Amino acid sequence: MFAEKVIELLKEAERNPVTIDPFNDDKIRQILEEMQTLFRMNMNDANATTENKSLWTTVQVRHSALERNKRCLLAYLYSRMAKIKTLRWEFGAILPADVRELLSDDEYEWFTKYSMNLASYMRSLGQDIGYNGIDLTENLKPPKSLYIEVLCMADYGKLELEDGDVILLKKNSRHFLPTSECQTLIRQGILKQIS
Amino acid sequence: MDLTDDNIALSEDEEEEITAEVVLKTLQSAWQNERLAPEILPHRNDMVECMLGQIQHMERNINKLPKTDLRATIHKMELSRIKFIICNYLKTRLSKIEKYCIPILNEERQRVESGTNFLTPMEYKYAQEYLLNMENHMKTVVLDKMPGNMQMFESNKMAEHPNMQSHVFLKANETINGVVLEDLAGEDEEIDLEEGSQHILQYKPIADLVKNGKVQLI
Amino acid sequence: MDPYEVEFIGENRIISVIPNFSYDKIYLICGEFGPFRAGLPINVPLWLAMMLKQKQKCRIVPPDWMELDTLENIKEEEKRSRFFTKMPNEHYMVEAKLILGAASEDVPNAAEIKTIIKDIWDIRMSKLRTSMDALMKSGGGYGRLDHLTMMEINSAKPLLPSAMDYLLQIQKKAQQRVQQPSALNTSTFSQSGSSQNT
Amino acid sequence: MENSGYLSISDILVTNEKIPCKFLHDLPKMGFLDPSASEDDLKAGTNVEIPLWLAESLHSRRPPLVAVDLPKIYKDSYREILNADACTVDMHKLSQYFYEFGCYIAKHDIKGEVSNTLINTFRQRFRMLLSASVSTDSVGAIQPLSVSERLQAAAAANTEKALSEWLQRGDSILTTANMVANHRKRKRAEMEMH
Repeated sequence: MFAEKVIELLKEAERNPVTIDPFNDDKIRQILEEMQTLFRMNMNDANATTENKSLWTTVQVRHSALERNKRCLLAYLYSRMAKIKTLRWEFGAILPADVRELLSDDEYEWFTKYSMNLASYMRSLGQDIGYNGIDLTENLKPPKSLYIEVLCMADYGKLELEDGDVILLKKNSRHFLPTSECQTLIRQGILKQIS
Repeated sequence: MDLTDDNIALSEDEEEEITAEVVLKTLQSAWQNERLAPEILPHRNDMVECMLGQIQHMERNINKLPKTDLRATIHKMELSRIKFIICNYLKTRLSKIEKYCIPILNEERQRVESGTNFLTPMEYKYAQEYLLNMENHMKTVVLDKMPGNMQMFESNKMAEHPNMQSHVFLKANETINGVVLEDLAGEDEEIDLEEGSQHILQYKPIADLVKNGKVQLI
Repeated sequence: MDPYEVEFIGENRIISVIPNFSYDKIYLICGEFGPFRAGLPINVPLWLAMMLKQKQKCRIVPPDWMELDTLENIKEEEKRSRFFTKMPNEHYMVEAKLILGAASEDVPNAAEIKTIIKDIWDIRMSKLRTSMDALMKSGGGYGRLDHLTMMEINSAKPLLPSAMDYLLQIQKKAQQRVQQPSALNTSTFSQSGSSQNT
Repeated sequence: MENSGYLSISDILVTNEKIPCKFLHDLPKMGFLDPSASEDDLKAGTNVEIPLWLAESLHSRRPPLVAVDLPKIYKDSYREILNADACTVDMHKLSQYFYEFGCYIAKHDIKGEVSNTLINTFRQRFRMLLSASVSTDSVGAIQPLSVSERLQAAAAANTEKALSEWLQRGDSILTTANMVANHRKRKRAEMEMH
């Protein structure tokens, strides 16, 4: 049957909606090859339609299969793009190595471009009135208190606060910090809020 | 001590001055509507910038107060509430712009010409760049490797449209008579929205009422 | 929306507190409040009241409606009526949760009040589910929901609107052919086993 | 179904469902579409189940290349069961994409009976979604749902969970981002396996 490989690819993408799987280079190549084969067969048969009219319908059927493969491949890429966007919002502009390697080189390039476009938009916010931009990846939840107690989950190193104080974030150390200054570290899993 | 600029002129040609309080209320309702409407709404950059100005002004003044001063903490808390609204509002818009970038850009081109643009210039630029990156990515990874007659990036097909017929909850800010609800059987129904009444109905017939502030999405 | 976002919106409501400090007026962006006089009640936004309470700078004055007799009446009325009755305010549950959570010592009979508000909430939530089912059965295209508070409406999302959207889509897509008897050659369709149902 | 756009994976999976068709013309070199046949060409008159996307495309040709039959779950006997009490039906067994697939099928059913069945079925089964949202225990007690029903019930259950957490708890705490947390979890699991 036509376009079956590409369905396996999509089912694979649907299985893990909250994580991203390695880019399936191999299968993409196979599907593109299937398309080339269908196309070649169509070229041959299209030339022969003068002798055999009913070949024309065969050509049309293959053409539908080509269209189907195209749609499926684009849907696969698109669903990954949505996940890669989430990576940008959640991990930030720099991806951890183990996450980075799940992306193909082209996808990483897309990630970088997406990230740059986003950064330049955010930098532009409020520029007319002297702001250096606004980071939209912060202030994600309605604020409840200005300071929160956090537990450090990893050896992070020094963190300089807005008021100039420098604190050392060591694994298992506890701190009482301004909410606005530790949201990103919490999102990235380096700090954990203690309720 | 008064930390606010009490009266703000929104734009120079506008005689009328409105208070920061009104700006905040307007922004809050714009945020709420943006969150709950399926389509992108006309931007309220005037309100955003005005609030950002207020925040900046206020932050400078807070810094003059002792750190532990109760008033400083109160002001900081209010500012972080407002920052939350602004960030969430702008972020909501960005995610709609990304999702519906093709139809938004198509419609926006016409709106820019008539000066009734929904996006800010920076949002417009963002959308164009976003679509361009998407197109290039799809071309590089698969389209260019397909047989010749399959290589087109067909933006008409790719376009995802907001569902204008999705159902929303609303409260009428004033009485509106004769809202027409489309019925599939062809028997359209007319209803009146009395001031303060609440309804769930299709977005499409009330889209304009959201934009002109006659109803609030809830 | 997240319940905390609805709470955030509800926190703009004005309530009364009795501060234990004195201060001049404070000029916030959302309005001016004060002057604060120790021992004298004053109106502030709920979020500010909560903040002052947390810092032990005030006592909360329970809203008028947060009182046993009033709530008993509301509860009885809610039970009796087929419709949703009007609540004391649009964010009664947010007020109740925040005030009773952080300042139960400021509210006489706090424990009983908590129970009765929860009862009212539960009655209304079960009524809401019944009305949602009725709405879908009766047509599922439009509904009027006066007196439901924002938190209650939020609890019907996304299920109710998405089910209504879904139903509309089925109607539109599935009835496409029915409405416009087709230009297509329908005779190519086998209608084997067509039913007696109409 | 809300998203049946070009790039929608769920619509692609729906249109991959098989539908019985009868070929009306000879199709040279397409014999492989019929797994029971061994010839190169597909003969007019062959009955075979093919994916919906292909059937739609063959049917839209002028003249149509296939005649489409209703899949049995949309025929009389099943419709009667559904119209009697849709809540007793196991959608998992019947069809994962009962409504979405049905919408495509119904387009071809001139009498509109499929369409009425879809609408009635969804209306009746809405109360199952309602009860599935209230408590997770009851999800097991009701008849299995279709994919889209399951998604709606899951979304409703999330709302319910967030609400009851809100009612019981004090302040909302800030947490690790979803994808970050899941990738960490996966990494841990992978490390344990090696």
